[in-house]
Amino acid sequence: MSTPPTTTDPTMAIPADRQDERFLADEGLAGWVKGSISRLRSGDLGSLPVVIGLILIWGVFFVLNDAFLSSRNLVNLTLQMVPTGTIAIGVVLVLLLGEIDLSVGSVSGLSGAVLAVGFVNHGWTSGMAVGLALLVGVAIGVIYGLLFNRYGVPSFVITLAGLLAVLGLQIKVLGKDGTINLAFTSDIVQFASQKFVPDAVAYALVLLAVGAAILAKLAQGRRRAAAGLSAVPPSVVLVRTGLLGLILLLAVYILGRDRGVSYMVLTFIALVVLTDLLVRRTRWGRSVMAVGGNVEAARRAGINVKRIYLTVFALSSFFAALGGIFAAARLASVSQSSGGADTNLNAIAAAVIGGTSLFGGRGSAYSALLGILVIQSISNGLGLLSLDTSYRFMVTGGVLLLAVIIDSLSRRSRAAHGRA
Amino acid sequence: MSTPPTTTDPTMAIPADRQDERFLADEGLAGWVKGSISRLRSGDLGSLPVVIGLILIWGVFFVLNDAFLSSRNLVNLTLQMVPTGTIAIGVVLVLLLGEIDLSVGSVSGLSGAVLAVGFVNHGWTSGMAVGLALLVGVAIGVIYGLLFNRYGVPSFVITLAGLLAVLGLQIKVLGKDGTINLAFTSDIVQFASQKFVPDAVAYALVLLAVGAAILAKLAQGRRRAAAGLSAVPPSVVLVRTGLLGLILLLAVYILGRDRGVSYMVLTFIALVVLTDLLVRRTRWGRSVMAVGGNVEAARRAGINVKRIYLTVFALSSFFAALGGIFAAARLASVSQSSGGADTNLNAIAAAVIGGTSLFGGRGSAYSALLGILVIQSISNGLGLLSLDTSYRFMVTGGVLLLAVIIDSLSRRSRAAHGRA
Amino acid sequence: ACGTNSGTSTTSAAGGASSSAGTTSAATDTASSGGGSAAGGKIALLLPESKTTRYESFDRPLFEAAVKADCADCEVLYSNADQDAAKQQQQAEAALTQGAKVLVLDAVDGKSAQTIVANAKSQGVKVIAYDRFVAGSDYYISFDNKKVGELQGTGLVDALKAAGKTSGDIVMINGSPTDANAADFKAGAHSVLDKSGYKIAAEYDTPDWSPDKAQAWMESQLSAVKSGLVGVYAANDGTAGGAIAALKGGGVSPLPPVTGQDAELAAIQRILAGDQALTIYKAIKPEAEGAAQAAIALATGQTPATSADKEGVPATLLEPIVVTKDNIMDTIIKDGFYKAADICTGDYASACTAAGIK
Amino acid sequence: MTTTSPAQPVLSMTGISKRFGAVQALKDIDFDVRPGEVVALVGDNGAGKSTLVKAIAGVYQPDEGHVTFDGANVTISSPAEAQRLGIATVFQDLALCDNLDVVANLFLGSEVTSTGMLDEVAMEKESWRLLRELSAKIPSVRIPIASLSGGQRQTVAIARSLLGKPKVVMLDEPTAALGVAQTAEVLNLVERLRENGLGVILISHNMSDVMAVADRVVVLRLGRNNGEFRVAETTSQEIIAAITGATTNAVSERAARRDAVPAAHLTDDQDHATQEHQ
Amino acid sequence: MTTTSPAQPVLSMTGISKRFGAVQALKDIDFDVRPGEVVALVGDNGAGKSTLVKAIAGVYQPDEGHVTFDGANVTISSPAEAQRLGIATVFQDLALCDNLDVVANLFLGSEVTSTGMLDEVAMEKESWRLLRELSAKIPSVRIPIASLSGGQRQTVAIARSLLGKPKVVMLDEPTAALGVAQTAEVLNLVERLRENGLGVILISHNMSDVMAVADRVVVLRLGRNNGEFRVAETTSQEIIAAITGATTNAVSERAARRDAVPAAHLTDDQDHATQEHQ
Ligand SMILES: Nc1ncnc2c1ncn2[C@@H]1O[C@H](COP(=O)(O)OP(=O)(O)OP(=O)(O)O)[C@@H](O)[C@H]1O
Ligand SMILES: Nc1ncnc2c1ncn2[C@@H]1O[C@H](COP(=O)(O)OP(=O)(O)OP(=O)(O)O)[C@@H](O)[C@H]1O
Ligand SMILES: [Mg+2]
Ligand SMILES: [Mg+2]
Repeated sequence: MSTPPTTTDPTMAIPADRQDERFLADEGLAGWVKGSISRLRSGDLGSLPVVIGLILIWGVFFVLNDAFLSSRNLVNLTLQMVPTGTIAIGVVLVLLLGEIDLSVGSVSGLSGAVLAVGFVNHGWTSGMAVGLALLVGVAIGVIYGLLFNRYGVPSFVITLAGLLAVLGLQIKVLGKDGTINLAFTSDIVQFASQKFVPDAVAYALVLLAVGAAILAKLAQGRRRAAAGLSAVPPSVVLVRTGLLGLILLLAVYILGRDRGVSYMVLTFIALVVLTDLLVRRTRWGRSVMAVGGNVEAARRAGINVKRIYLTVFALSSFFAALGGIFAAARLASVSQSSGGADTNLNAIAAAVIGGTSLFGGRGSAYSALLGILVIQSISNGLGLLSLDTSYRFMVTGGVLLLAVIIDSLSRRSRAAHGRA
Repeated sequence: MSTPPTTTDPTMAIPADRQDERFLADEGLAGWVKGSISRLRSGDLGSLPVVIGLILIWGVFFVLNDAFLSSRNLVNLTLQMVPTGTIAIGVVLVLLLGEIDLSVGSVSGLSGAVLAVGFVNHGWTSGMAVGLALLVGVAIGVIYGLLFNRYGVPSFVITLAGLLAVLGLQIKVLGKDGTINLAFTSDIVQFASQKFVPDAVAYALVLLAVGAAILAKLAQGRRRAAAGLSAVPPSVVLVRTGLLGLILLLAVYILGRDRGVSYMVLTFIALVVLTDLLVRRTRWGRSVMAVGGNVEAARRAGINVKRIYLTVFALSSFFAALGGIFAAARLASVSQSSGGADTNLNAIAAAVIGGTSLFGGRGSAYSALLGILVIQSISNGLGLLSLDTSYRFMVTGGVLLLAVIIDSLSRRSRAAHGRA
Repeated sequence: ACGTNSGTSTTSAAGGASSSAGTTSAATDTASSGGGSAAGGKIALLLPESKTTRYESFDRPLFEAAVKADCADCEVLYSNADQDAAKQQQQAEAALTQGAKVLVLDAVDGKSAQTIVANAKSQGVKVIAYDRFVAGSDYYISFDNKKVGELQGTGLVDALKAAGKTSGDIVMINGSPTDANAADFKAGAHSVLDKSGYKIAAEYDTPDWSPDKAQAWMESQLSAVKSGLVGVYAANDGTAGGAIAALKGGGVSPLPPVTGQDAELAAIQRILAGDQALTIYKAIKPEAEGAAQAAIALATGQTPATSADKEGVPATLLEPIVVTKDNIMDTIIKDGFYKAADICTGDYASACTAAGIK
Repeated sequence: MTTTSPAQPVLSMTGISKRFGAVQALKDIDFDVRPGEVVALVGDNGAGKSTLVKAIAGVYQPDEGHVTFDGANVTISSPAEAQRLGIATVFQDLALCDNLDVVANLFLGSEVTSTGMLDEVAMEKESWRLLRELSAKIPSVRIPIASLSGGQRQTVAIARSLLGKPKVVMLDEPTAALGVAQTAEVLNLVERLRENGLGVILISHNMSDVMAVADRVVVLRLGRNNGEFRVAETTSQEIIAAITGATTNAVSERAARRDAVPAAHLTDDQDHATQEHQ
Repeated sequence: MTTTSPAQPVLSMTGISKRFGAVQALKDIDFDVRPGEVVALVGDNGAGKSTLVKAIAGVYQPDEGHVTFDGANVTISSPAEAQRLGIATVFQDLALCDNLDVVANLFLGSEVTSTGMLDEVAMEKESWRLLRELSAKIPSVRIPIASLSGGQRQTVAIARSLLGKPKVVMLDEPTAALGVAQTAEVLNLVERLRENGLGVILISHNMSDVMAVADRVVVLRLGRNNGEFRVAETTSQEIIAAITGATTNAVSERAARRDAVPAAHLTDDQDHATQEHQ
């Protein structure tokens, strides 16, 4: 039957996705504003709540010590969040699959150790040393993937074993020296904390990105309209993306009053955006979401599930290794405690606080950015307050909880409105 | 319709659960042996694989250093596994719900601190100090439960915040002292490492337990037969439970050649058995499994899901607090680092290695026992080998993985046989 | 990971009395695992953690070599507790199971290690408190570590004076809040700095001695302490590294003096480069050799030589040394702790020449 | 069997609306059921039938509207609340715990205990009785629900509603996955429930089942009430027209087309098709 | 429309057995399907129909037996393998990803891309076309599958099988949750597939649907072959007897009982019931 058999054929002028009379859509700019307000009221806030939590945290710390919002401290904050934030990108990917990687801390430490030994002790070029460190990371991830696919051991256990084995390797690689300094003048260290994007370039980049986004969205809107589908009106696209652009410009301005945006920070943000595109806009990313949502359904859809697990574990370790390199470059030294302490916990917590589910299939690369911003803001803000350790721990716990409760409250009301 | 409507009514002599011709059951003792062998071959091994992994580990360590299987070392092993093992019981409960508790380590530390401050600094009786420490634990769990039920924040985040806040509390409670020693002569310390069950009593306990188990199973068999259901033949009951009894007697004999079974170890084993009964044989336990398997189905079945979450979080913190008390008693001191290091990771790992799923609804209290046995055997065995730290970490990781691969391999083949 | 496990000693002796209270139920031990049929027998070396290089790079090999040299049939059992007191207890139990005659114990927590001592004594095994004091032990060898914090404080004040700063803000980066020993360094440093005339503007207990945490905190101080930062007390070389990275990253120039401890290779290099003012050097070789000799003596029923007494325990106390650019040659290199070639790699070669190190 | 019951409604709902995000699933629904009455709730896919059932069962809270039960105004805030009132529900998505076995699922929330412990023997015995009553073909009640076939799972879900003493039973497409024999048993069951004076709400896409057991048919269309029929006074065609919103539709077209293709063997099943899918 | 195709079987299985733990789900099953033929696979709940389908689709590996596809011996080791061979399947449990939206589920594993990126516009457009073809009533294709009704989900699963160019299509109870209009469309679809020369395997408990579209009926009972009928030469009664294993059963009893209770309105639906559930 080639003709649609429904007898109640709706007017053809209405886009295909707006024909169902139960679907209540708001049209145009006014409609978008109205819709946004009604969504806000009913609690469908997207990632706004984490942002509100963040703004609250910032406000409180600013009141307690106005140095918190100084340009200088904000630049520090951007630098501080990069290493663990980078690791968290990989964790997000693993969590999207519904798996976990407990060894990201150790892998970052090992990668730092390989970098330092190669670069300092063996005198390799920074490119070679970084390359090998990343390769080691990827190799570890591949081993995890193979073990997982071959034996079906829970990733919790594989990566727990990995955590220990890799820690052993790290100690072995560092050998007698223990701590290895990277010279402050080396390009690796310079990249991490000394090289900043010139203000003009930063502004240009923001304008370029915003312009490209607007053009892409308008083009997509035209394609949708041509395909007989509803499209976001150009006015809404302009206002929404424009608003985002303004915020970014403001950020560049504030950071620019101190040192500005570091190349490492720019790299981190680029990685987040890239990973987000990879996850949302490619077949591979779609497969990752499918496997995380329902691995059996994905398998039955003909997806090569093993390949997905393998690539994601490899990527997770890759990001962990890259995070380790950033950490080493920032600290200008690598030691046996690199990647230890709470690197693991912070990276996983960042992903979860940013809104990625531990159960797979729900989340986005941006949660790495948002989550690490929350965590580092708390830690940075408390650092300004000279609290007793006991209070510092308690306040950290409390603020963390508060930030997430704000987020969950809105999720809750979203669920009650059936939009979970 | 009160008469069964099936026209092909099978002979009434066949028990109700054996009437389907597709159900291939083996009858009698010979049938049980045959069935066991065929199950073994097809890979349906229950918890046997972990046990095999354990035996392998023991064998290898014995070959490397024969002190490993000396009675003295085995008695040490039983004592070493109790504190974290106790914590792991609580972790199993939380995992059965599909949730997690990251703060068990901190809670155990805080409970130890409360105990020490109360008992040593304030001169309370041991009963009062233990009671208050446990109460603090339960209170923390109740707070988690309330937050979870009220705000729906992921338990990962709640307990992460808890981890930090409780650690702060622990440092605060210990105050300037940092480390507090418990007197060796105090009943708390005596209980943990100096008081052992007299051999005769231990043998009697085993015989009593085995006898009771056999009687209970025979009685159940009679009830089943009376209800028109198939029953395990008495011969099989006798052989199976008898075998278990023999193993226990052997264990008591071997331990008895050194100091024997400590009261603390006995308490731990009793707690595992009790928790297992609670989970498998009570309405509460059934509800826990249901919530872990499908919380929405449980809610629709009229189960008070919030009550279940609350009680489980409370119990988890209770066991953590109890584990902290055992740890304090065994070490005869409490410090700011009590409950730190890898207490958390080990407790969660024990539950997972023992076979409890991180995704809820699958597992048993015995996995706490089995898992901690694996972990402590590795740690204890490596302790005898004078390895360099780097190798020690690597070997630990490797052996852990191996133990779990053996387990997973059998699960795999079980899944391939459709028994996952 | 602290490099600061340099014996803390001032723990109260309150628990000491109870150390003899270990019951004798363990005396019925029938463990067959042959304890000391040879003249020497087994000596257990129990070290506290693995995140600092000194233990496996120096203490263990030096100790083993010294034992081998003096007692050919002695066997050294080694274990490392990863900074976990319970694990150390377990390792001590393993050592006793294997029939060790002497435990050389570098305690994770000197106070809670009294359990280990009591357990050993109940089986007639001697305990040497190595590097960290444990009440009730049979012998104690360590540096006079009461002074470490003081030396750090004094060193910092001297460096400030040398730079012509007579007043201003100091920040303190202490060790781990959950490490019982860190508190002692902190106290020692305070005893000097509090009355030095400089203002302690802020102070931070670094979780896990983590260099990155020290770096992040130092960075925030650069925003908070807007002016007048003249010096940084860092409890060990790891945290010092973090602080220096923060100062350099924040564009502070010239760097204020920063202290340290442990004489890590990386710290020596920083001192040469002028980034770090000083570190505390504890000559491990005499300490390890002294412990080895005492252990052999105790294992064979002799009395080890002593030069001091600490709370009733016969002791040998060694002196920690402040290392600055000026005395690297006379201390570290002279002792063979590092070779000049180890230190003077790549970027540091010129600094070495300038400091006269070869 | 289909005599109308003049009694007061045991359950009655007025003006029920429910919105999910941008989708208005229910709008101004009126609905009631009397004791001893079988009400069929029919409608196209996505018409809102299951949403209405879930609102009654306490799974969703309606955005607007009033509910009275046994003459009293009530708010059904949770499934437990609905069960306390005496409402038993077989959900379309079954809502079983995959990790538990058949017995555990059957008795979930109303386990039989003796001296505090679960009485597994009594429960297993009763399980076999219930399942036999529904002609279930389940080889073992001690395997996890996950390993049952679709129809077996559905039978278990239906058997659950036989426990307890409800006043209203709601069955959301209970026979969708059932075999012919099991379907017949469920229809028998519905009739027995009516005879015992319970109110029964039956959702089904199968017109012949509906016509066979229902007293009254309520039609939903795109989330709104779209007609109500007494079975005694209507035909399948009329109801289907109300469901699809038109008298000519895919069903009638198909029937017409098939009528136009005479084939030898069709004499037997052609009238099934027409009767069934009109 | 129901002319028999004399061609070689496109898929043929002999001696297939599958055991799950203590349950023998399939025993010595022989089964084949020819191009341009609709084979109905019927049987009681738990007879093993879905297990057989999953064995063909590569979800399970049979313990014993041989499979030939297009004349060649094959081992179907994974669903991807089955798809490569040209076997498309609509599973009874649907196997959709709840977290993904309708478009993503429809195109899962065969996404449309342009320059490496997903072409969402093309996919969304095609989705609406496919869904309209099946008379689906889905308000938005950009909401997660989890929020669709049972019938809407099933329609999405069926629409999936319209993508690609399979040689054999297996539909496991495809109309169980569908409304009357959607069911008619699916039956139309089956006929179109046959006309295009595909082999179709249709599982259904609805005898009138089976009689309407199938050429041949294969009956399973308790995991074994229990008869095979050409639709042109048999009746519903005969098939139901093979399914239940007896000529008198719940269905015929119910029919008989209802015949004995004359009620005014029954004249219209009584013969539905008898015809349908015999
Ligand atoms: N949780 C939810 N979130 C969003 N939309 C929902 C949700 N539940 C239902 N809907 C929407 O509400 C509408 C009605 O769904 P409902 O399940 O009530 O249909 P139904 O009449 O039971 O259909 P079927 O016959 O297919 O079972 C559908 O369009 C569905 O997409
Ligand atoms: N994974 C599994 N593990 C154990 N038993 C299984 C599994 N899958 C199916 N079975 C058993 O195999 C038998 C056949 O199941 P199957 O799903 O093939 O039935 P079916 O004919 O499709 O029934 P229905 O009409 O209810 O869908 C059932 O008794 C079922 O319990
Ligand atoms: Mg429905
Ligand atoms: Mg089926």
